[in-house]
Amino acid sequence: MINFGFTVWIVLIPLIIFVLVGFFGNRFKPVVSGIVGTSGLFVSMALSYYTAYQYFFNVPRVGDAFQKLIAYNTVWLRLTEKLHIDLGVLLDPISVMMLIVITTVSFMVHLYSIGYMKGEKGYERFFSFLSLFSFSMLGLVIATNIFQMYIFWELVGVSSYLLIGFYYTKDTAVAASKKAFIVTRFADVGFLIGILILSFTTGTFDFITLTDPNGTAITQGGGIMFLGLSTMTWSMIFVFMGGAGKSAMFPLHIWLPDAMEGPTPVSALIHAATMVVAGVYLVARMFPIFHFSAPVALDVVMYVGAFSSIFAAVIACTQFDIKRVLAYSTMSQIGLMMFALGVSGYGEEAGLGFMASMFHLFTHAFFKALLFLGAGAIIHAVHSNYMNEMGGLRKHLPITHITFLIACLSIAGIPPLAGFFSKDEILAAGHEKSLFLFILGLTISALTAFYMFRLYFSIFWGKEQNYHHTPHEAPKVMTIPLMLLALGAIFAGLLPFASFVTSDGKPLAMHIDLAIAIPAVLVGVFGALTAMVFYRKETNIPEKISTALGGFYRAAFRKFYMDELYLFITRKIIFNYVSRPIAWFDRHIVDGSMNGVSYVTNEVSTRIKSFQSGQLQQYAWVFVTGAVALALAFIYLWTN
Amino acid sequence: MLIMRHELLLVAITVILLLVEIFLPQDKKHKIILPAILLMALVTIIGFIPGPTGVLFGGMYGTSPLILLMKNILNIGVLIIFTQSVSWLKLEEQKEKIGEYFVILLSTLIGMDYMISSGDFLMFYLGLELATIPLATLAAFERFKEKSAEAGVKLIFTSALSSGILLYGLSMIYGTTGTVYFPEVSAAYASAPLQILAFIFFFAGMAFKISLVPFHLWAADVYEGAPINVTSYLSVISKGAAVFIFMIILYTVFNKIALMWRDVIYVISILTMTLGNLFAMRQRNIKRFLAFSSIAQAGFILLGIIGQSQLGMTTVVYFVLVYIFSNLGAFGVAAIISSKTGKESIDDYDGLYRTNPMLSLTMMLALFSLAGIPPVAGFFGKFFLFTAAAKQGMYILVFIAVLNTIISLYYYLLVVKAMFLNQSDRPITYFKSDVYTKLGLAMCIAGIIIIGFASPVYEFILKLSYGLY
Amino acid sequence: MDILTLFIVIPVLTIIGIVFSKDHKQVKWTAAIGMGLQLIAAATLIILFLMERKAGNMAEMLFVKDLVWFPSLNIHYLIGVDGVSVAMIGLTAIVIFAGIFASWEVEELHKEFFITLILLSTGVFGFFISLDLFTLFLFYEIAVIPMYLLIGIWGSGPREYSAMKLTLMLMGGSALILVGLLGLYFNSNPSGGQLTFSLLAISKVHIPVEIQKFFFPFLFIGFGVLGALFPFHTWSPDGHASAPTAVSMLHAGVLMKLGGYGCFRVAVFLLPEAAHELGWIFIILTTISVIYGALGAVWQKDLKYINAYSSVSHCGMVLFAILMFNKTAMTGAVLQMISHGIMTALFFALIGMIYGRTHTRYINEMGGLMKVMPFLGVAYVIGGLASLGLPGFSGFVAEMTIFVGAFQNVDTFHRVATIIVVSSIVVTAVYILRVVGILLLGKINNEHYEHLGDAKWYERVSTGVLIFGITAIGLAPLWLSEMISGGLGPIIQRLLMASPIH
Amino acid sequence: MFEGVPLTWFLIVATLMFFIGIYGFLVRKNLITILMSLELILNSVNINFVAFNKLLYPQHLEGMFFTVFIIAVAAAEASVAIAIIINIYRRLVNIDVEKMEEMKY
Repeated sequence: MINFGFTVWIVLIPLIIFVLVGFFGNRFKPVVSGIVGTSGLFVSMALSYYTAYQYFFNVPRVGDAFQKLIAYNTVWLRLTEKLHIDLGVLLDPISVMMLIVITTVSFMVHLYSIGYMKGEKGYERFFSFLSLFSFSMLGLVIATNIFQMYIFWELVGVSSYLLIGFYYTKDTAVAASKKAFIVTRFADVGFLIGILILSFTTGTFDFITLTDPNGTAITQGGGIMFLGLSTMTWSMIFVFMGGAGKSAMFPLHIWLPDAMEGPTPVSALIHAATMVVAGVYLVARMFPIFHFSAPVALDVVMYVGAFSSIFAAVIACTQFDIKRVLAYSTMSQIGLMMFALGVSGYGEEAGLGFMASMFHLFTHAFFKALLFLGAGAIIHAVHSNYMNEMGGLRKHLPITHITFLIACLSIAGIPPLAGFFSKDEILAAGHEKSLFLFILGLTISALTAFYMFRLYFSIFWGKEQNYHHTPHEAPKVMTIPLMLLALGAIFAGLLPFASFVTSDGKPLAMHIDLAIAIPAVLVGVFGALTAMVFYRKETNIPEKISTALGGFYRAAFRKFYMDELYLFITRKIIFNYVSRPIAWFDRHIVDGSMNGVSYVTNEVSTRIKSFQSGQLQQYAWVFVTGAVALALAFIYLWTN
Repeated sequence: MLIMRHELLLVAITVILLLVEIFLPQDKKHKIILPAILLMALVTIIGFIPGPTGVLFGGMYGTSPLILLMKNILNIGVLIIFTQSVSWLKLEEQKEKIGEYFVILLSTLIGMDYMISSGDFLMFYLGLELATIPLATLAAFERFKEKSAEAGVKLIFTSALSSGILLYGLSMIYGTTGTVYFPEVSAAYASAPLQILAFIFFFAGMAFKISLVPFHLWAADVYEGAPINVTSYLSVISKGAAVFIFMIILYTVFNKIALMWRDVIYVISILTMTLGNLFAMRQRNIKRFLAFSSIAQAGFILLGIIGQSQLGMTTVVYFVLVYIFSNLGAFGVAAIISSKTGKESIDDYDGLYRTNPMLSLTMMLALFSLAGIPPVAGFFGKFFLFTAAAKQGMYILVFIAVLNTIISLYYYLLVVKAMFLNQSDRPITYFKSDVYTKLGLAMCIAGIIIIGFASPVYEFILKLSYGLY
Repeated sequence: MDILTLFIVIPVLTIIGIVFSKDHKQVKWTAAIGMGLQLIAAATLIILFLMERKAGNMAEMLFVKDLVWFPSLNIHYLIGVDGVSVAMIGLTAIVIFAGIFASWEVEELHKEFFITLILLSTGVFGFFISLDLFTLFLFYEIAVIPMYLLIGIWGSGPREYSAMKLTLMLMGGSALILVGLLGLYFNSNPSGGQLTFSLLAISKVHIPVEIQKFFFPFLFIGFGVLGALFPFHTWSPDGHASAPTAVSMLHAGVLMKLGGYGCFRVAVFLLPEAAHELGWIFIILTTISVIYGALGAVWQKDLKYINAYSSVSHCGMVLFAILMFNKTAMTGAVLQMISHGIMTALFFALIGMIYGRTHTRYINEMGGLMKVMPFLGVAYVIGGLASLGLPGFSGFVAEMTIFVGAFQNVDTFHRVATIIVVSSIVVTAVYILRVVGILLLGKINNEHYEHLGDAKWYERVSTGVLIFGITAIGLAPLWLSEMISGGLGPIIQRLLMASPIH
Repeated sequence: MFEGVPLTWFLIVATLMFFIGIYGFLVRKNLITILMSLELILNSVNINFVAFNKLLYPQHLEGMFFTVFIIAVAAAEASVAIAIIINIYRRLVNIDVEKMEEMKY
């Protein structure tokens, strides 16, 4: 069995690049740091492919289930006797799969941004932050214990803050980055509380002991009830809250659309393929506990996932900024993944939902990254984000057009492409759970197809706008990643995914159940056609329908006023009615009381000033009465 | 003969100075300064030579090692005051009266020595009167200033009244116990109403001298009116001597009614500290400021007396020693400034550090020692006083005392603020002070810094104070 | 000359050196060399200490030296260090070293400035090495008084007012401590033997619970005043706002830790039963001060006030962790003291440097400084992220240890308090990012900020040392947490013995 | 002729004189008259001493010694007081005790 010690380098290389480019980047020409960053990622990617191959094919399996391997582990900080935080590398099917996804997408984005960011000020700063992000995301994925995952979780949050706020002279970018960081930070508090409760009840951070089905954690974890739910359920709900924050699930999704302020490669890498799926990965990693000790928490995951998916899909149909549309589509797809995990059981057959969710994560990473990079190329050419300012670009940007089309087909779930296979598994899992969920899945796929093709047709078809200079195809260095990702989007579906990644490690036979596949494809095609009818040529049908829907349309367009609600809470409540009174209270009451004490002493001393009147006889009078009073008092006190 | 050596030596040098003063021509009066200081230094040094102690005049006069130490401490104080009053004496108005200043001062010192080593109330009364009456003349020393005359009047009249009340108390003691000798009185003393009245009147007399609260009103005006060196003498030496004899009498004569006078002192010390501090906060004149600060310090000294133990006695003697050095340090600076520039208000001290740094550093050290801030000796003095009081379990009193140290720190820092923080367009200009003042201030600074850390000083006092209690 | 007294001798020698140096340059360099030596001494102390521990010397205190000072009152110059005090000495050495470089441009009365500053640090060093309550109290007051002169003379804004308020409140605290010490002294030997001030001797003696409950509030509030306990923290915003850079660095960075260290070493260690009985009152107060400080900081306009309130919040967390009475939380408390010490020092240094350039501390008047002074900008962001609790910096290590430690207590009162404290890190994030957003990012809103210069060499040294401190602890905290928890053995054992079985 | 007069009468007279003296001290305006009331107080104490010694403890004469010394000291005190009063008169041209309040608060 080979020693996987080298896997540590997959994580460390991006860190070294971050340090090198960060400190010495500005000494060389900008492009040098681009090349250094990209080559570093390439080495990581190669290493992770090698690890995947070794892990899936050369590692002996116990009862043909993949084993969790600790490739490297050191104690970082010892807390109590039982609890200690370690840093190490844990290899198991989902973490190896994630290694491949992250390194590939990150490499593509690096390659792409050499071209995209050419001529930008702070070029090396961008690449150093990108490698910082890759380092933290890889670290998160290979975590051996939940605390190490929390550590890299925070680092991922910070690097997304730095990258969203890259154009720091733009106020909207600064506000967006601040919002993203604070919302994820709020969710991380939940995650931390979850960890604390979990670690206290089970007495360990370590994943292997935690997630071992017949291990101590799960068997006797249930224990104490608190407000009706067992502590394990509470901890899992809080942990999921952390995941929901990072994966922009319903209550905590407001930061994702604003995160589009960052440069498009950033959105491609962080807000499409890697960071946002961290929440899904977290639930997948903790799946045995979710399933055995906290089924209620699993239902919460399912409902939140489903609702976020439908909610985002509806909003996506109304947006005009192409990056916002893609952002909401990402939110919707991740909702689906959460939904799939929510419905899944544990064991061979029951774990279908788990496998489907991972599969969808795998394929979604490719075509969503492709969509974003495509959108980047379009914006690069047209210098505007808004759909209504584009049209008929298929002549000017041929490669982007074809790759964009492939991605749209794939996400819509059209058979030969990857999207179809993974979405089909999800719908199958949903079907197993209940019919209503299956129908819900279908409506979501329909909406997905509709807004994707609405996007496609209004960009590449429709009337040509008067661009002040004719849009030109993106340079070679940007189109190559597009093409490579397009290949990924096409062939990723064909991989025998079920034989590698399943809930309990044992391979699963994967079969397409026609009864689910056909309605899914039909619904997809129906969505695409309606979009074609609406947007292929200049028509006023969309306006008519939007006025027809009236209030609902306006609400959807305004993102159901979620932003205003959050703004109201933070701006009004916290700022004006909490921290301002506290500041006032501190300045006047607490400080005032201290000054009051000194005021009183001064006042008393001026008030008794006349006691010292300068009159000799007044002194004598006080002298005598003092003596006599003292004498009488003590005679009275002491004689009886 | 040798037992009374301290008083005899003082009498000798007083007579010598009188003779010298007679033979000095009119315009050479300042020539007396050097011999006076040298003689005083000689007496102080000789005082430290250990010698026999015992009882004379059939119990009227008695000394013990502790009493000798007390006299030596007073001698050191007087020596420093002599050095500090030189620049004032050389001024025009005092030109022809320099000799009188020294003679009167030494006679009051003789009175105090007799008072401290008195064995019965008669010797105590005589010592007390000899210590106070001449002071009134000193207070009125500056003939051309109304303030000094007013101070003289206030001092002589209130001291006469207080000695009248004291005598009434003594007569009651004599009446009830039939004797005036301390050992016999303490044997015969019970807590009969008349005897309590007698004790309270005695306490009133002494409280006047130590300026405890209900009897302190004279202090501020006299301290402000009198010339600054006389004020420092009043606040340090006369108060120190009064504290010493007050403690000795309480511990030896009134030990039977110890529980009773402990409550008296408990009440009076809180009153003194608080009122002393409250008044001191507002003062602008440096002499009046130091007057109220010394009243507050008297309140702290009572904490030691309340200790009623060997520890209490030692801490009181130790604190008086530290108090002498710190107070004379502050008064020394105030004296040199007022004699050189005539300015006596704290506002005139603005920006003093920028013009003459050494003086302001001395003043700061002295004030910090008065406030009880480490590393200077005042911290150790105050800490040990609180230990003595805490030994009696009076934590509430210690807490009130400690709160008072904060208020006292406030107004001491006001002076430091004036000197260091405030800028002023016409600060006190730089002036060179003469050799004597430098010597006096150097002695004070040395005392403030060394006595704190040097534990043998404290241990020496502790060893001596076994006898009395 | 054993190593511990060296920490008193070096500053005194530096002061003497400064007194005899002539011009500004010589004064600065003597001070820098002196404090550099101090830093080296601290480093050697840590190494020696770790070697000693590794060599199996499990004595409670190492490098103990005992000189009799006042035989009759049994006061000794008793010094010794354990894991906690070694860590604190290290913190003080780093902060004072950075402080010297942060005050490189003090022109007015520079000689007196450095003398008082180093006198202050002598008091702090003395405090951390002394084991005799009397010497501990002596050094404590030496550390407090120079603040008056430092803020009063070299401060800005309402300096007299804040200097006086700060000194009086801190002396008020020391007044309470004095009463507490005397209480301990007179109960240090119930069997009637020789009364003692020595910390170790008193910790061996069982003081009756009633007496403990009388003196515990005195001691805890006394030290708490300096550790920014809730109602007594008002000196901190004003005091820091008008203090010069190096002074507020040293004060917030180290002096506030004296409070925490005092609570832990004197109040809780010597009066364990009372700590258990009355602990809950102070838990409420410290929880308030954590949330209160953070929320207060959100609204402030002045940079120094923001940092002052954040110090109140972090120091409140230290006291909170001490009151959890378990080994992890206490280790976390000490870690938090060290990490917050360095972080606040970094913040105040940067604020001083920014103020030196823009001559205003109001954040809405400034903006977009990142472009003009990238080094200071990046340093500020690093400081912000560290105080935010980002992994990789010491803030995270300390806070996580505190939270895990605090969670060990099972009853709901502790749990609710812990959750409130944990949620305070969100509010910290809000005000840190608000400041970073307004101050550094965004467009420059004042045209003559365009040509402001970036950090000079000595400013880089000062911030560099501090940033190295935070990242070093952040990345490799094991050696430090082991050293500290090693020192906590005796106190935890005493607390367990004293804890009422409820 | 003293055999008949009991001790209490002496004490009453002395106490009356004492409090008359104090009353005089507090009320009179002229410094000289205040000085006189002071003498009154001291003499009342003398009566006390002599009465106690004669009637209670005739065997040894501490009381008498005390009285002699008190008279001597009172004389010294009076002389110093008058000297200061003259000094005041030279400066303020009047010796009204209420006028002497330049130093207060």
